[in-house]
Amino acid sequence: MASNASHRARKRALSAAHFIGLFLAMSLICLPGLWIVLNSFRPTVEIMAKPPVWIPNSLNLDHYRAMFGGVGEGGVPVLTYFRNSLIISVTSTLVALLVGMAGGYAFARYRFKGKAALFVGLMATRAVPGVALSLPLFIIMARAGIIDTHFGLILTYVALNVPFTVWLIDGFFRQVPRELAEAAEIDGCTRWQAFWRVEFPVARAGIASAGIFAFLTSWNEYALASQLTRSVNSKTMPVGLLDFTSQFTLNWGGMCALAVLMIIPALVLTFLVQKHLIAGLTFGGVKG
Amino acid sequence: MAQVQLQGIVKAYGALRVVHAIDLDIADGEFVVLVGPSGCGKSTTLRMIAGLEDISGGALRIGDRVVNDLPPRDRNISMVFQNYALYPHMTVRENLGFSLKIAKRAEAEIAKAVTEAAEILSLTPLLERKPGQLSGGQRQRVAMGRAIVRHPDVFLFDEPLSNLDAKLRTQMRVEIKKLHQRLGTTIVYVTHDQVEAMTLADRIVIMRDGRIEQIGTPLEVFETPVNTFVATFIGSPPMNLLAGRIAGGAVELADGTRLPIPPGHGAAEGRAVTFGVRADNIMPVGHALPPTAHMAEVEMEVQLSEPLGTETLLFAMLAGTEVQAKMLNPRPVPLGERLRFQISLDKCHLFDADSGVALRV
Amino acid sequence: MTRLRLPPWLVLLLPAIIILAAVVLVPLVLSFYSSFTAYQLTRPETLWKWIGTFNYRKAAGDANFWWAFGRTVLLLTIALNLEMLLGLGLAVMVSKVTTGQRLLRTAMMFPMMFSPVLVGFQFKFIFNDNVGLVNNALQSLGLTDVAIPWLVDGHLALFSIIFAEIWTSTSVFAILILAGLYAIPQDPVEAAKVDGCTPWQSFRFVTLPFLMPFIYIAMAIRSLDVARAYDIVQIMTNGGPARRTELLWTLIGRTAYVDARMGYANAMGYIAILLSIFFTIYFFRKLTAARSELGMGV
Amino acid sequence: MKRLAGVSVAALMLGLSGTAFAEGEFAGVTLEAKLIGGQQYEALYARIPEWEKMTGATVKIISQKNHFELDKEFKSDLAASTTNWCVGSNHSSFASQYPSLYTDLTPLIPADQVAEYVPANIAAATLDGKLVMLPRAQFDVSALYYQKSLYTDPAKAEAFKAKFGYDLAVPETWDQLRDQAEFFASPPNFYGTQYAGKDEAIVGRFYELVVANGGKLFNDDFSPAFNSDAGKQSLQWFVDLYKAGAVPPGTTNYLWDDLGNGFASGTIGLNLDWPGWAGFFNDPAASKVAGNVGVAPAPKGSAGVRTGWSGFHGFSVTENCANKEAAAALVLFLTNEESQILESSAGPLPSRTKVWEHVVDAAKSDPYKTEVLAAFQETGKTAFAVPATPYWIEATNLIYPELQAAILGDKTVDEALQAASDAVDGLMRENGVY
Repeated sequence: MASNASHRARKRALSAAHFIGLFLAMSLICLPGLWIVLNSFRPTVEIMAKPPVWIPNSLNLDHYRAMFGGVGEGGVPVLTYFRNSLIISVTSTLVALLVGMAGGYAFARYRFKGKAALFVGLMATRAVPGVALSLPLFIIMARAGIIDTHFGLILTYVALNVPFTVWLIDGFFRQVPRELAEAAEIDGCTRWQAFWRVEFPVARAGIASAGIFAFLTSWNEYALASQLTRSVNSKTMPVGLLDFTSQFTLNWGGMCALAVLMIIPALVLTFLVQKHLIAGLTFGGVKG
Repeated sequence: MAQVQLQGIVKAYGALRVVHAIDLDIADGEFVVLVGPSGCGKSTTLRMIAGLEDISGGALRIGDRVVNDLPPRDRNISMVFQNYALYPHMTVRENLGFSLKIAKRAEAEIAKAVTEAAEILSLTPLLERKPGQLSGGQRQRVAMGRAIVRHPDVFLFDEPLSNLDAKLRTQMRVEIKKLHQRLGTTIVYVTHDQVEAMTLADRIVIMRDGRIEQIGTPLEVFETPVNTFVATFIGSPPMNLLAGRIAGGAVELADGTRLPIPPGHGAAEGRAVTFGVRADNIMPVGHALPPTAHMAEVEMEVQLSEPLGTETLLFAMLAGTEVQAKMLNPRPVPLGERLRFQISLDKCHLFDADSGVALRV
Repeated sequence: MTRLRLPPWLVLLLPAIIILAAVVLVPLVLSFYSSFTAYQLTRPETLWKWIGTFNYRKAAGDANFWWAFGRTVLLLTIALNLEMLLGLGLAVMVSKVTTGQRLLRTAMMFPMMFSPVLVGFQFKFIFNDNVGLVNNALQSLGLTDVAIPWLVDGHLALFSIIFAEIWTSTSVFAILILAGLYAIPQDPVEAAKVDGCTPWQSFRFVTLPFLMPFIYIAMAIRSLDVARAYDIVQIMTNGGPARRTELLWTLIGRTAYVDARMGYANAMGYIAILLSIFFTIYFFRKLTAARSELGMGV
Repeated sequence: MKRLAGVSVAALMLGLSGTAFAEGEFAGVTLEAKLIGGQQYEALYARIPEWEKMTGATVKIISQKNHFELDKEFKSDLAASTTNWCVGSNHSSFASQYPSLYTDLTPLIPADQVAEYVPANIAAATLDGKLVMLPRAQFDVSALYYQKSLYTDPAKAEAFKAKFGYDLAVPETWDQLRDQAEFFASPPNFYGTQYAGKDEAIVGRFYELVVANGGKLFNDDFSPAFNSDAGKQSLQWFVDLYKAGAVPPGTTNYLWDDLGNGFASGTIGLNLDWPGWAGFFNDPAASKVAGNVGVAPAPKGSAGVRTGWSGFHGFSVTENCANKEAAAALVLFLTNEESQILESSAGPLPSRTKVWEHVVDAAKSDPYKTEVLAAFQETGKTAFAVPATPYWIEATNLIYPELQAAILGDKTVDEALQAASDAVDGLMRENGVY
């Protein structure tokens, strides 16, 4: 039987291994991203150099300056793209959450025929690849005159996110005991009040986690956005990235600068809500 | 089988100490109950014995080995958890046999041990069910069965009965007691229920705020509590405590009522004291209070009576404090009736008013 | 409440159903129809040219299509499993950390902030054989003195794509599994320790069964939107060279928009959708089974 | 998009007889335009307000995307029949794909105006007798960029002569280029040359080499003609370089951006590339070879013909445009002399004869620029456009995987060309081309 001392030594070895493993994993996760951040501050000549330049000789804001510069100086309407992205992502996330809450609540609280089939049917809509969807969707939206509008893209993203939000929120509402709403109703709430005042606050964390997933999906989506947007009216940042390409050239440094602008809000948001995110997923996961 | 020895055991989270240098010797085969209000450190102490919590200081011996840094698996203990901690994805049979399977025992041996444990705990018809399909009492028995199959040196129980209803609790209490008598294994049992502690323990360890207040047999801690905390914690209803002062060789209460100093106790003139008397030892005159060598009498106004069948509990006011008394020959007591009560002074206690320590001489 | 005499559950579900019908179902019906026509984007009149199951028969008889199909299944299998394992490892490591978890969890989700287009470009440049980051690093460290053609060699190209795919998506697994780890009741884990389990055994016999529902949820989510890998692959290799990394999506995307043969692309698309739905339903089944195994509601 | 009632067609035709417009001639007209986006192309659009002020019309840019996305959008538009916008960016390599989208400009643009463009460009912009676009100053043909220092080292020159029996000089034929590329290569740090390895890009390169070697890609009926001696010789050239390690091993995954970055990193000796990179390569902030870049006309093939796969951007007017006259006027304005001078001042090559002269003249004080212009002008003389079939892009998608297969050694040259030829033949037959 192992002695106390060897157990202590093993514990220490294990925690060292844990630290090293975590360090390596985090490096692998973060380095490619940080490489992009670094590139956005480096002159093009140093980015893809041979022999490689590991320690930057000079860091500057040229790519950013150019990006915010006027037409013809390498500028892209980045602030407009940013605004479009923000409007579209935030609105579609909120709407998807509302629709998802209604749907999730229905699945969690009511019994009806064909529930399981309807549920899987809703989920399966998410399985349709964007490639297969983009053209017919475009034709319909073109007929409806909502191509290149915020509305068209918002509608699309709501549809993209609803299955997942329904699922997650359904799982969450099942965790909220039915008695809670019943107690509230006895206390004089209408069913609607009971939902808003009691069940919704309890399920908040789950809704937050559904929200962050929906937001990130909308924020980063490219395939459909490239089809449904056309001009500064509605082009989002992922589509805007392609402004840095022309037929034969590609401005990687500029792309990186725009990418940094895309990543920062998402990162801040995630950092702020990640606690809820974990709590929400926890509830949504086990039962459901 | 083995004795368990705690020497100056400390548990600290950073600067916060939750267990303060506990010393405790548990003899081989002894049934020791750790009892105290929630947050007193009893569960933490048990978990340190189990190896589920790191020990911050002191030495822990099981048998003759220091086991401070050994993982639970090397301590040869078993534990019954408050929430049973059954493996939900395994059948009862798999739950029972799990530890033996981990120990790589032969199939036949495992089957035999499981059958045996199931017999003892009447689990045989449930062996193929999953925990989700069992009632609370059945789960409890599975948890115990899981503990006994491997014949450990020490059983650890962490509030095992707290999730059961009153009737089942009484029943399981008896089963645990029988089990101990049958197996003779050392048991460390944690509970916040003093009735469980009294009925089960060979010795009770009363804890508060990470310290041991008193160790003793159930009768010892009941009859000679070392302080007001133990006095009120052990026994139901809790001991009545009356604030007073020593004046002229007697205890003088706030309203001037004078009670003699209980025999075996003593305090200097003028000292602030607390007079303690259990409901069993204060009864209305004529209600069969067993006579003792020294008796006293007081008059009190009854506020409320609670008939319990064989006896009635009376709530009366004495010097501004509510006192609970018993009535062994029940009769209806009208509210506000003034009655004379007898007190068995030999069974009363005197504590220091500030520190709560018993003032025995 | 129900003036329309609709049951309340239907009222609640109606917004979801309407939106999904408008944005997904109707277009799907349209493209389903077009898969039976010789529809070419550049000639709208071909939409009315009914050719029956010709497109499906053509796909079924096209070796390139089946290679892409097989490769897609292979890629999905490898990527999903590796993502699951790595996500599991990552989540376990992060859950054991006591200080700075907030930061670590955010860092862990870092790749989720990257748009797939960006990831495509990023790894195309990182894996460039001549001036890419990886080869530069390997050569600087003296580990190799040849330019490894990451995006060209048959095995390496698939590896590079899988690497990029794993890089973006392991986070999803890690975050869900981490949530699972937090949700696990501590008692059974401690019981296992007392029952004599080594850390590995208690992980294997107790923690893992508890995690399975979370793992299947992650699997289901990922198999739902794994087609997003299209953006990445399209930019990194576009299925090449010599069709070595051709996947269903790149094949369909090229056929649909570059070749403008929408009808044929839709026929292949339907086969791809069926594949995706199969994976999803499979994981849903597994999820339900794992849940009932744990005796946790239906 | 209301058509202006009071303007007669005759008046319009009169107004178009010069590049100067009558004041407010299109007052009230709104033109919707889909223009290529990206830094290189957008400077020109700054001139649009000038035209608006001049004519009273309003131009609404309803789409601004990169080339490939725009292509996808046009196809989607055709599918959805949303083609009533007016002006669209176009490209000679893609134009043949949208036969029904764009109108013939011949009746809208006076012939004397058309004559001012480079004739070869106008020829390439004419499909089935329809002038579908007017070229802007974004003419592309590839010339040979090289590192000058490679040719100034006497030791190298001597070693080269000893090995190959002729003097080391900037290559004039593709065979010389192959010899030199193999000679200069020192992987993994330096490669003799590189080529685009996928999509339309490699097929274009293959195509121009086939032509330079005296062959044809398609017969006149658009049946495949590249499975010939010239075709084999051309593909063999790609294979040889790859096998010899004279090109980066990842070259079959390269597109134009990889090539540009590669040459700028200083690890590539000789690089056949587009004029758009000329400024980039000589910019010290972007390129390591700045100051060391030489530019020569594209080398010749075995038939003594220079390679010269060329293309150009331009603007077209849709068939469904409600006010074609105004649209044509805008297109003419965006490609007129002043516009082309503005655009070519940033580097791209013009497509008007006069502007060429102007550009060459303006570059006199800058030897690098002069060298660049000379090389591209020389190459441009014999440049040729892609085959004018609507199936060009689709055919390239069938051909390039086979070319890659041969280069990587999965197939022999003969097998690959046979497979590609069969596939293209099948495509043409399925579409009823012959």
